[in-house]
Amino acid sequence: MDKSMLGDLDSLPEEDKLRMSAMIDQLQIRDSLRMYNSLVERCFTDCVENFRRKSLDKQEETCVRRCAEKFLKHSMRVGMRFAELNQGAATQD
Amino acid sequence: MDKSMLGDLDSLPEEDKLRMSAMIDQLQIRDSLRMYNSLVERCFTDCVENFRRKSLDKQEETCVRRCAEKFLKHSMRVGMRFAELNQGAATQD
Amino acid sequence: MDKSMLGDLDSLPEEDKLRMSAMIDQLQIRDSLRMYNSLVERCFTDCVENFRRKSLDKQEETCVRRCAEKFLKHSMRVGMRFAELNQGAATQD
Amino acid sequence: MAANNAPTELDKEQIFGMAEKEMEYRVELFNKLTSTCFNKCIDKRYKETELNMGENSCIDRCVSKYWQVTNLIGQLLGSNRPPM
Amino acid sequence: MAANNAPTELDKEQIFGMAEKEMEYRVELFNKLTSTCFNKCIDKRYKETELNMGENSCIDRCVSKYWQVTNLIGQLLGSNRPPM
Amino acid sequence: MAANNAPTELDKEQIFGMAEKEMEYRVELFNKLTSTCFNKCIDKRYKETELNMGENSCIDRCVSKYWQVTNLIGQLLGSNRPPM
Repeated sequence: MDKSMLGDLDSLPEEDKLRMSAMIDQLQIRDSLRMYNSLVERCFTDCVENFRRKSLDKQEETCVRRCAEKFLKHSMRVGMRFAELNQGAATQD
Repeated sequence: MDKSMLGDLDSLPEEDKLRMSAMIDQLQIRDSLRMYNSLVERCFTDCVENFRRKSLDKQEETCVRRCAEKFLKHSMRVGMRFAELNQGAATQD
Repeated sequence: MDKSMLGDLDSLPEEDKLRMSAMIDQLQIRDSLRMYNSLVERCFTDCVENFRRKSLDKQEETCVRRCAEKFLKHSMRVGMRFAELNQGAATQD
Repeated sequence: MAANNAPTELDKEQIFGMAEKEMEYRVELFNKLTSTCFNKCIDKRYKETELNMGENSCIDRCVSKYWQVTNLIGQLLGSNRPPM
Repeated sequence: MAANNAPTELDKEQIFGMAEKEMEYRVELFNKLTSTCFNKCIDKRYKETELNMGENSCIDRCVSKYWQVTNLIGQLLGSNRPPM
Repeated sequence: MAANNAPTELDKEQIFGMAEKEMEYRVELFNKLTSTCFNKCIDKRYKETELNMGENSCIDRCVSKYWQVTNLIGQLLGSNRPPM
């Protein structure tokens, strides 16, 4: 998630700005780790169906790669559209 | 969620009471924001099926309104029943 | 979740070790409570289908017991396999 | 060494942390219960705004059964305190 | 008694806590939106790595409609501020 | 100005915060793995209390494959550290 979406820090005193910025960093770290976990869960669930072996076969691996890349591209596009809507809402105020 | 469900603060010293009460406020804020997010996700998933246009049509809007109102009424009823069971459990102690 | 999976505290100074250990305790408490909630949700969803009465019938109760026990055994087995893989990854470093 | 029964700073953090986890648990229990019973009892076509009689009695029974399952699994997990 | 307008330590914690909850809300909104629109728009057979034209326009409309639903339900909940 | 290499209060908070997020990540990984493999491997009719042989070997393979998917996606995301 783009940091700029999380708010405008310019109006704060220096000390609070530092603390707020540290908080945002922590939220972003947590968010990327959660995203990683969700992506694994999603692509595993969609792509791995048989448990006759303990290693991924070629087809499953291809599916997982495409799933992950597609999700990342999707997520980027959603982020762009979402930012546009946010900007529209902000200028309406 | 009703604040009274979260526990009895009377037995605490004044300073801890304040802190506990602030903690409960924070949990309630987080809970309402999460509830808002879940309600949107649920009603969107149940009501919006076609993506031939970028605006909600009349039927989708009606569906979303009913979904949200129904969920809120449901949630209130669950809260009442839940509180009764809690009270029963408390007096059994 | 086994505490040893959460990391090695030996290299830290005493004070930080205490704090880290308290943090791990808190995470474990939260995790067990969440596990409890998820287990109830899962077994309820899988086992309780009819709402003609307000009490569980014998069949539902048996189903819930088996579901919970099976989940716990499953979870223990996953934990063992997971620990093996972790150990393998750690010794590769 | 003299015994010291006053809670240390860290002890106090533990107690507040514990209380916080317990409250988070209650909130999550309520939310899962609400969501699960909505899925079990409510007609997803959303033809009306009001809960009808069938839905209302389904909700009451669903909450009651969910509560029983919570207690049952609580016993299995070896906790002898009530779920709340 | 003299009025004291300086925020106390606890007030300040409240303000930071509030800001934190608000940001968590935005992150969660974005994640639910992303996941919901992925489920609605993306072909799960994963035959290719690129998003095709149909998927792309579905995503744009999905985000737009999700936004509208967020505003609509925000109004119903009596909040008169925008969802972000 | 003299260089000061001792970590400041805020730095320390960052380090603890980072460690906490990392642990939350591991707990969540374990929980998602457990839940996903339960869905893939376990017969939901719950006719018995024990895991049968088919379920047991399914679980072992499921954990192994889940681990591989975690590593595979970790590489795609450009992280070159192992998932744990």
